[in-house]
Amino acid sequence: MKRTILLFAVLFFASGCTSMGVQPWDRDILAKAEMQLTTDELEAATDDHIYFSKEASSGGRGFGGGGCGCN
Amino acid sequence: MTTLTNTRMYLAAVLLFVSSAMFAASADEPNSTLDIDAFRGQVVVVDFWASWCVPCRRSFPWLNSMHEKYADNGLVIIGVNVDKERADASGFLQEYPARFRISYDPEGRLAEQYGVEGMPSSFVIGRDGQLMNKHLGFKVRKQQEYEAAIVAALEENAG
Amino acid sequence: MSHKENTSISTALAAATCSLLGTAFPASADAQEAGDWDFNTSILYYGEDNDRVKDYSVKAIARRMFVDDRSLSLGMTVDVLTGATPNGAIRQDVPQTFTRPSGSGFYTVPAGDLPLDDTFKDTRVALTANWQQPVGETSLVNVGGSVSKEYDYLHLGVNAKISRDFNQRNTTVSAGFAYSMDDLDPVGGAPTPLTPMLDVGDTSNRTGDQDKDVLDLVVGVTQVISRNLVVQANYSYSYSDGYLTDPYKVLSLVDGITGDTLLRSGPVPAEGGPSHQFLFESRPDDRSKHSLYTQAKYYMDGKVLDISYRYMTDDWEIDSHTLDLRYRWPLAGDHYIEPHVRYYTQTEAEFWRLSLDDSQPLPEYASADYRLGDFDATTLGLKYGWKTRNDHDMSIRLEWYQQSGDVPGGQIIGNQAGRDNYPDLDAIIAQFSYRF
Amino acid sequence: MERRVTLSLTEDAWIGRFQAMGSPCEVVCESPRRSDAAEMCELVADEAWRIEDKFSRYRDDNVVAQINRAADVTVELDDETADLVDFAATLYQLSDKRFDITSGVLRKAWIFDGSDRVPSQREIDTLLARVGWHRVSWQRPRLTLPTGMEIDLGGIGKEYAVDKAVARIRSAGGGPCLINFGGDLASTAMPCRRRCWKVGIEGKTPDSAERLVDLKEGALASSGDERRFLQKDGIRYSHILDPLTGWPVFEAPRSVTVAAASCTQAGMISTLAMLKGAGAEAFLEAEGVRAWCRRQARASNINIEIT
Repeated sequence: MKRTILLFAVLFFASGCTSMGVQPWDRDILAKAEMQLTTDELEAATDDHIYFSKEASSGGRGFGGGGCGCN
Repeated sequence: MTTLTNTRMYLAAVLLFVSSAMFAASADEPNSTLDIDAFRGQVVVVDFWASWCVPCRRSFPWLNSMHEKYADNGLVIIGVNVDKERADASGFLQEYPARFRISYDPEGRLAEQYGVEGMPSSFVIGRDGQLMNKHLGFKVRKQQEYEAAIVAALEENAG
Repeated sequence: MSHKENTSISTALAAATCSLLGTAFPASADAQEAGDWDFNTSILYYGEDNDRVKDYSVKAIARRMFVDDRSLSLGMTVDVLTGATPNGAIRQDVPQTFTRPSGSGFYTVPAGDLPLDDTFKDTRVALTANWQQPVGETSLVNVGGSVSKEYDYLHLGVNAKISRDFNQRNTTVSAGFAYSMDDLDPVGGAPTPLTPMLDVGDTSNRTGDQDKDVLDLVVGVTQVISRNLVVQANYSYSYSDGYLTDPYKVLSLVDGITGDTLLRSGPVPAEGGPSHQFLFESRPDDRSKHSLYTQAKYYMDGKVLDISYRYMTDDWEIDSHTLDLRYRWPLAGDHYIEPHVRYYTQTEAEFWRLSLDDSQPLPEYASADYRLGDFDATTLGLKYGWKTRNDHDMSIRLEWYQQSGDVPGGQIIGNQAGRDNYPDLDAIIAQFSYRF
Repeated sequence: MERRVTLSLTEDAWIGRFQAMGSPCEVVCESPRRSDAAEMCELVADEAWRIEDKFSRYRDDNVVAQINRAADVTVELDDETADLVDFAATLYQLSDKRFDITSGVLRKAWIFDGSDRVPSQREIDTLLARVGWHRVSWQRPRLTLPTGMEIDLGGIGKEYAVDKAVARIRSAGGGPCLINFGGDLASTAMPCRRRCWKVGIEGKTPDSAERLVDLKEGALASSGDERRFLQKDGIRYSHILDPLTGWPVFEAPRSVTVAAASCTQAGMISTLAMLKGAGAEAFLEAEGVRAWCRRQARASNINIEIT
């Protein structure tokens, strides 16, 4: 069993998925509006408020990141 | 024993696949989309941009003004586009026209060669072909700083 | 030959050529996109069934970009809430009467009905402001404030967050806090916890207004996995301190054997008063919550899958799991459809009680509020979005939110067994939003 | 003439070659990917053949043939043809009536094969009766040609085709290319793998020497053709005919090459200069355009630097 796991690991890396992340010039998809972690601030705030007032848990989203990574 | 040979067989198959892919890609194409030596004796600003990069919209008018201001004393600006789809680049250029040169690097080979670390990235290459300055991103408030780097390169052993 | 008229030939020719080829030298647009406002506006209807809470809400966020990615966002929300909400008492086979929270009236609930307090009318106005500014090459700072006012509640809050990119912007680490100070001025004054609901006009168990403050600390990391996959994980700690009780919620005091709510002692006065014995709820005066939120967004040639999972636990012994799935499906011409499924489940607070057993000593804390109970909730929604002719975004969202809970076995006493004790909830959410 | 594009790779560019409008055409494409270069060359060839089919006077199934057949009958023109006719009408005014697309019939009297067969005045007068834009009724988009008259858009066609090809490449987001239709050429964008385009113009005749051009952006067009002339009693009759007299323009230069923002503009200025005959150089100088006039037989190797 261990051997097949090792095999998959090797295949996985051999297939070019070296380090996680992308090159700066490969961020075209990540820069798209619909790929932002919070696409619609207003809708997110609306949902957070509704569920906050109907359930005992709240929020959790909080931060941006990803995106076009340009500054 | 059989599982060991299986593994080796798998590995061989993978290596063959990976190497063949690389060979096919580069067989029939000139090496890169930009040839700095063609501009030896001139100062070249190589600016990597993409249609999805927001600060690039700010840098294009500035690059245009640099082209107008310094083209005559030997400045060449080349905007290297890294969009995967050519149509995205031309869409951007309709909205933000460039009066400087535009080259295309869809696979990011040139970007990798220059070691681009963020978008946009600008490299100032002196008349002798050596890298003299580079800046990451584009801040409007740093425009004088970027321009100073260009002027320095232009005046360097301008003779 | 070189008289004035000649030199105009090539200019006239240039003009004629342009009109023939339709090419004019592209004027360079000034790309400074700073200086204009973007608006995100929406109107929302939230409606629960059998005349429970209805919320009509107008929301708007205006954002102004400044040079070099600095931006100011101003938000405004107005909510008009009407309808009735369970007051915590259990159903009875006889009509029940309750004094209104203001202490200046009463309302009666028919036999067998879930007791609902229909004095629940409110208009809430909330304002937020947030300034975002890059710091150095790789960091971003957000500083914000919020204020919101209801007839019995004033909230003031500040928040700040810093996020920093690493490893060529593939990794973003963020940390932030939010601190809010809220003043509660319950109508009629906050009742002393676990004291009985008194007759109309009797305010002997009412105290002055209360306050509470909440501190939230959040740390998170966003990691780009590949060209079309980005994931995020946030840990947040929240500590609330002060008056956390709901001044309008009561519990029924029941007979230890029959489970029926005890009748009041003595006749009901002319001005009115409670028909049975109800005690105001009592919650601890602090609460610390931990939550872990993870989200992944995956792009498959045009379609976007958005999955998030949140686990929450607190020292009121409430554990909750939230799973949220959205699948955005682009259609022709910049239209898209986005189905949404959300599953939520939580365990009840350690001091949650269906009712209070008269034969047992009063617990230190007790609440029958369904929001602290043991329930599951599901949301099924569909959003349809499109672009208007002048490239603005519009969307309509319709969602159905449904809660169903159950009372822990041990708490059912006698006749309570036959009744539907947990106030289930069915609500519709309809939102139209316009971004320009 | 089989319509095919051949693509070949030099050390730093792809070059597509094909035949169109009676000239050898070439597209120098900087894009590194063969697929991109092939796509660009197909686009250019497609546009060149489209314009050739539509406006060539050698075909009997296109709009020009339809106009020339419709004696005294009004023809409604499509937008593109109407634009070209409008353009020709403007040039007719700008050139003091010397640029006239109805002057094609004079070809019937003048055959410039180097011989000394100069037509008689009587022959010319009968043809002149069928020449003159002022005889044509043109209210866009309706054109009415009196019987016996013909129009020929050949004078604009090739340069117009170059510009339309450049426009198609740009809208397809193509990279820097140099499009050269038999010496009329334009660059779609400044090159990035070389300082500027270095292109030899074969000139209008196979034996005229190569001319080296350094072009960064914009276009270049030439008119004039050393081989087509007549020689009688020591007088050289150039093939440029003055539609007002029916005779060749007196002392027209052998060729004029002009640089301008678009190929059409460059071509028309060079044609107007040719029509000025002896006054060609003065006209070009007054217009302040970059141009080269050549009057001697032997082509000198001029390095034309266009920034």
